[in-house]
Amino acid sequence: MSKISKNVMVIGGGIAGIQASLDLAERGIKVDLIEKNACIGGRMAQLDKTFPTNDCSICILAPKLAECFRHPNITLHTLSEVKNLSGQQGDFKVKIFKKARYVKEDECINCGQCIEKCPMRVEDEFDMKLRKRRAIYIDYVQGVPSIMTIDRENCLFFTKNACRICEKVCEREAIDFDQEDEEIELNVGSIIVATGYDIFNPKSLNSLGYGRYPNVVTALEFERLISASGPLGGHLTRPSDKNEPKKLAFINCVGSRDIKNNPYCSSCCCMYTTKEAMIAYEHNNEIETSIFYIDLRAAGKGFREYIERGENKYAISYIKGKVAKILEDEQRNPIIVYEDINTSQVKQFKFDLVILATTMVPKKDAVTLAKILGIKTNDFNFFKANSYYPQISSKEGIFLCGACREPMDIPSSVVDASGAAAKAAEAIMRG
Amino acid sequence: MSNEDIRIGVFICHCGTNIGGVLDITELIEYTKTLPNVAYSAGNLYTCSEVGLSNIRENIKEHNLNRVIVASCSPRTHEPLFRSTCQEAGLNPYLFEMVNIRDQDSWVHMKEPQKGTEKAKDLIRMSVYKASLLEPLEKMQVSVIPSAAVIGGGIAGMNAALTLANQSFKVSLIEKDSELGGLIRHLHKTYPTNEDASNILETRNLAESHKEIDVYKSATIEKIEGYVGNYKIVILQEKKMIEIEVGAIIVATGARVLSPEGYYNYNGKTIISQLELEGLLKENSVNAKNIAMIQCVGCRNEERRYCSNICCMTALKNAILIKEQNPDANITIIFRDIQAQGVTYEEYYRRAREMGIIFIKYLPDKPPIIKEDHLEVYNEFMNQVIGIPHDLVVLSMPLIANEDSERLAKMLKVPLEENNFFLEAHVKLRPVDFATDGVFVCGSAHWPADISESISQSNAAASRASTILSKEMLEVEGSTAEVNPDLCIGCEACIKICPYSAISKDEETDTAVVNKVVCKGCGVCGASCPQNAIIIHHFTSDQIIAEIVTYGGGD
Amino acid sequence: MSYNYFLGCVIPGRLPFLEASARKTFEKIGMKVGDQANCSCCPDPTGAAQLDHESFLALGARNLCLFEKSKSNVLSLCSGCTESLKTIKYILDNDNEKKEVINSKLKAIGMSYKGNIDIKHFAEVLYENIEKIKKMVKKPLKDLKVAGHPGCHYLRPSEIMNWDDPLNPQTLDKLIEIIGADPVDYNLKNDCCGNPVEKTDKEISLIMLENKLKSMKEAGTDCIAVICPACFQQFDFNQREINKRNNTDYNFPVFYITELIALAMGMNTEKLGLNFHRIKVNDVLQKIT
Amino acid sequence: MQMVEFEFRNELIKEDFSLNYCYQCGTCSSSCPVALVTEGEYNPRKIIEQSLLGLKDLLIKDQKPNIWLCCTCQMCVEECPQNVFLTEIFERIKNRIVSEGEPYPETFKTQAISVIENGLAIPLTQPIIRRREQLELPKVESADINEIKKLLEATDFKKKIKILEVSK
Repeated sequence: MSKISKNVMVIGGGIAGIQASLDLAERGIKVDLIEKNACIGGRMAQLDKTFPTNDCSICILAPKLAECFRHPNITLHTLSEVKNLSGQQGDFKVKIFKKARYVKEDECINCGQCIEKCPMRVEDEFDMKLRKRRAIYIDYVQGVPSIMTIDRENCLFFTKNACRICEKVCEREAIDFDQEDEEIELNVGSIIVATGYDIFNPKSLNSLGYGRYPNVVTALEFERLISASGPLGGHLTRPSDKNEPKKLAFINCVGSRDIKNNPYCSSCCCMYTTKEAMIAYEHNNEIETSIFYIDLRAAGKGFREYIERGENKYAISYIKGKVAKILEDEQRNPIIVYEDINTSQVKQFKFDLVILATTMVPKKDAVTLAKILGIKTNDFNFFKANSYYPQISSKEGIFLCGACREPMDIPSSVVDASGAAAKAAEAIMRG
Repeated sequence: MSNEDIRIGVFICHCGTNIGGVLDITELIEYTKTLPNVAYSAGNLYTCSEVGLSNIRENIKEHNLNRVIVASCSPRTHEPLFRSTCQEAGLNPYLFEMVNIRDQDSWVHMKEPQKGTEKAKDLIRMSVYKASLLEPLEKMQVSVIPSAAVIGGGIAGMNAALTLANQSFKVSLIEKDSELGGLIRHLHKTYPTNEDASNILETRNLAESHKEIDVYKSATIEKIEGYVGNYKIVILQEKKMIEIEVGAIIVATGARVLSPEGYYNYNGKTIISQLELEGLLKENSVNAKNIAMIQCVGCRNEERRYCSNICCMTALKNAILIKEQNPDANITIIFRDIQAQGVTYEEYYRRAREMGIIFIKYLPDKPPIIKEDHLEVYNEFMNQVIGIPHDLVVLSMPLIANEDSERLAKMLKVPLEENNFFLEAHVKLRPVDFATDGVFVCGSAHWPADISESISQSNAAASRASTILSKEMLEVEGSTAEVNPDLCIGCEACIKICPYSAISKDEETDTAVVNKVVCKGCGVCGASCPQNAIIIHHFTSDQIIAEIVTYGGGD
Repeated sequence: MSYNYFLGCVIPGRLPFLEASARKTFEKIGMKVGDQANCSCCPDPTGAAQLDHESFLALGARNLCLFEKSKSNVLSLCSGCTESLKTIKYILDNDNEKKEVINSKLKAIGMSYKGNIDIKHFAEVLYENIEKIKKMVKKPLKDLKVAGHPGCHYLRPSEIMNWDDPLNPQTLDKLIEIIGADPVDYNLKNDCCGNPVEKTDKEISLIMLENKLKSMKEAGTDCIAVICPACFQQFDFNQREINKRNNTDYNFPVFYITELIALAMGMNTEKLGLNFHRIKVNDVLQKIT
Repeated sequence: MQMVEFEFRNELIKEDFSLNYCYQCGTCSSSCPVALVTEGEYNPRKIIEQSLLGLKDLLIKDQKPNIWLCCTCQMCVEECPQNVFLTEIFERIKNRIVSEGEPYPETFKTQAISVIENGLAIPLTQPIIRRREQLELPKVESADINEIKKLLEATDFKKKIKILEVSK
């Protein structure tokens, strides 16, 4: 066997990046895992449960997060972004920009005292802005590394040269306002890109009323609303009046399969809307759900059976048809206008809560990253993958996995990630 | 260790609101403190978080704990993590016990929190009694043979072999047919690029000429024994038995196409299968002008509930190819849901519409009826029956599991799911692993997969296999069975029942012997032994009886 | 290039008072708009267009030729006319084959379409001059709740109209806002008033109208603002019809946006011909004085 | 039973290619203000499905759904996720209904006759002319009716819409 001398860099610490890193690390290869946020975990950490097993998402993810943190072959670079790349397969030089955390990583024990005292209230991106966090924070309770971060944009010390209260209450003297951003250089043999996806903002679809109607939410918002660790503590109520919703509607293909927005299919929505309806039903057996769809795409293992289960055991009705218009009544109930194709009649149906299955879209900085890495993107700004060898990018030594190349679900991302790990390993063995 | 020395620490997990929202954790903590040998008891918001884990480590030291119990979720997902946490704090990992008060308690008793809390008390108490009797165990070390066997020489198998071989691992690629290539050999062109299938088949030459790959064609597997890192496979090739030794096995046996015989008056001439159409396209002999394709033939029904994943795209591809050759052809695809996930496939579907291919959705209870020169189908979009002229009907048949998958599964001691596809260890997070260590799966053997999916999975399986092959030594489970030769009467009941073939007979002493590396500690042998001669370490009779007794099962 | 008015059929033939308010408003903001002689029906996008595409193109192209000859852009007082003329221009400018066919027909009357003038809806031009209007407001229509009905042909198809957001129109509400009134947000703002359906089925046309009125009423409105004579007719003529049939009491005064602007600029109500409205506007006039 | 007519379908597609892209999601119906109030009598999605399958009899003869109820508001066109130009496709179909001599609503014919005769859909009347004067509006200089007639002869308008004799 040839000797391995180079590290592999993995960009993105979601489930794909984590799986790729773990495979490589277990394979005996040293990995630099680059994560833009303060914690790894990505989108999967935001989910309540996962289809088709309805496993609690964070519960199956958490052991992997811990493994990533503890593995001697993995170096975690959080709050970090790739700024420059030179060299070629076997010998890449990468410049990484590391934002200061203002918290000493070795000292903070995540006791949370600083959070209690921090006077700032900031929109919490992890919770889809459904609640506020503080200016010193951790993305989520199980977040890894499990230490605090000060958000410079909102911290009173940085904005108004005041406060510093966290510094005073921290018994371990872990706060360090003198930390500075730094640039480090890594030398790696191959690179795996696993930067994931963003969510389409349905505000531009005016007829659906998102942003105007409080009881029209996106699927990821709903995921947080229903999550045990979410802003409602797992007790589902609707935004306008905190009443328990009984009639739910999901609208599939919001912003996808749509030439005017995103022509592609978002791959997972048929399944995750079913899952969310199932979880809602488990919370409250009086809940009835309608899922409006164009084609029910459930080709994965056990997926079709999952849909059948939803229909038979979870009071889900699947209604063929896309919804163009949502109205609202005086009690702020969303009213869906849809065509019942059995009668060819257009009907109006009142729901308590409407959930929009919004498309997975490329990360907003995907094009910038593609330029830095020198890889191609496709027409929609996903990273361009080989048609038959999907982990292969347009550049030698750089591999792709997960939703950064195409919308996909967790199992596909995990497969993709392991596959990319194999290719990245192969590359440094040749190189 | 005498009873006085036992110091148990109990960590009760809130799991956010998963447990804490139902059970009264404070009450549980207080209750636990009253139990014998409990030196410490506390709650954790999320025990599996880094905070929770360091909390365990610190308290082991601070309170001098020598047994640890975590009352939380399922050992299936979390036991390895907690065990290694104990180990990091200097405690033997087998002095750890886990109580599932979530999946089996707070989730089932969501509506009756008081009863749930009482049940949790019982469960924790039982665990405390067992923990007092736990013994330290050692994990075994085994060496690893740094080579792999790939079973099946289709695109998945060939690519898995290549990926491993390119990393300098020796690979035996075993194919039952006389040539490599699998189903792709029968295809005309491949989606989504519509290039000749022969392009993809070039992988064949790469695999056959790779110096690290030994290809066995016209070869069948006769026997598989051994365990992770050390498998022995007996291959039958041209009446010759060949024995190979490998550290890991990748199953890439693919699937087959369901025969169209008996569906929709199939006649092989005017009513043919999609696979037969590929053949006609290859020979450039599609003469029909009005072609109707029917999707989901023989699947998504009572008999076969699943969607076969690849048939929509295959039909789209062949329809597009015919249209490209003959723009005047009228092609109608009669479908249930068009499965064209993702970016490229949806684009491909749009392209098919752009070329003028017609799509009609049908309902399973009103399938199309084929008449002499037209077919009739109830069109859900119009609420009426529509006639479609045809001179050729093409049936899209699903991929089904190979006939010999059951035989192979038995030899590998891995499970199949209800449709006889191989069942992975965990749908979400271990999609190409088996629960059995050292065995992996990819391609259509796992589930109907197209070329790019098969390749992606084969890379993944190769990656997973390489995590084993790259190690010189592996650690294996320490909680195994042990036969007391003094009590054993050599009846072989345990040998017959062991699902892992871990027990054999020592001919000299005429007693059963457990191969500890293969043994998973499942306990079946212990339960079947008429002599009580088998000890299942970590689940000893004493330990289990202590649990039962304290629950109230007499003395 | 300056503008000439394209009046269409409905305004000169039935609702001249709408024209009066428009002319006065444009005068007030200092825009000189000429008159174009010899115009025919646009033709009606909901009428002739449905019968024969070629004649639709030819008639419209003839109108455009007249403006080309006067070297003047089209300022249309009607949404239907605007859409027709913009559509015809769009088709002829983008489809050479069709342009040649139409020009061969126009030859019979000695004309030829070139495609060198622009077409605008009057509300489009008002919006472009919104700052000027703002300065001229003397009597802001304070507390007047106005349900703007932008109508269909002012907005859609957006690929051709290329102006306001076709599904979330803003310009009319902005004009309502600038004269001091409160634009009302109502559920069915974007829906058709029902006027074109009258040709096929009056009953359905009235149901559509009633849906709109109901939605306006729920949102709490004092009056309705429109920018198309077809919509004006539907709202002003048919509220009573609905009341008669359904025993309802809809009585919303209907204004052309130029009437409201003129009022806010303090113009004489008599000269605007507000007395010719079928639904009496007195309540609103009282409210704003 | 209706048979798919490939040729008719292809003719319609030739007239407006966007028809091809429809995948029958029903967005058009959901956005249509007429479909909302007609209990299935008018349904844009269904008309498109009939067009895709070339069901000529339903579209041209039976006219079910009643295509003349389209209000041309173009909401469907704006909302359609596949950019199908429904209103335009319907216009072409209505043109066919007319040119093939199938019945269509009388009001369309009346309006057409007025345009042929007066150049205007609504001719000027004396009371209106007086009202214009009252409002100090300039005199309307109407279209040269001979020009209109000549032009419409060139396009064969009368023949196409089956008006043989225009009464005085």
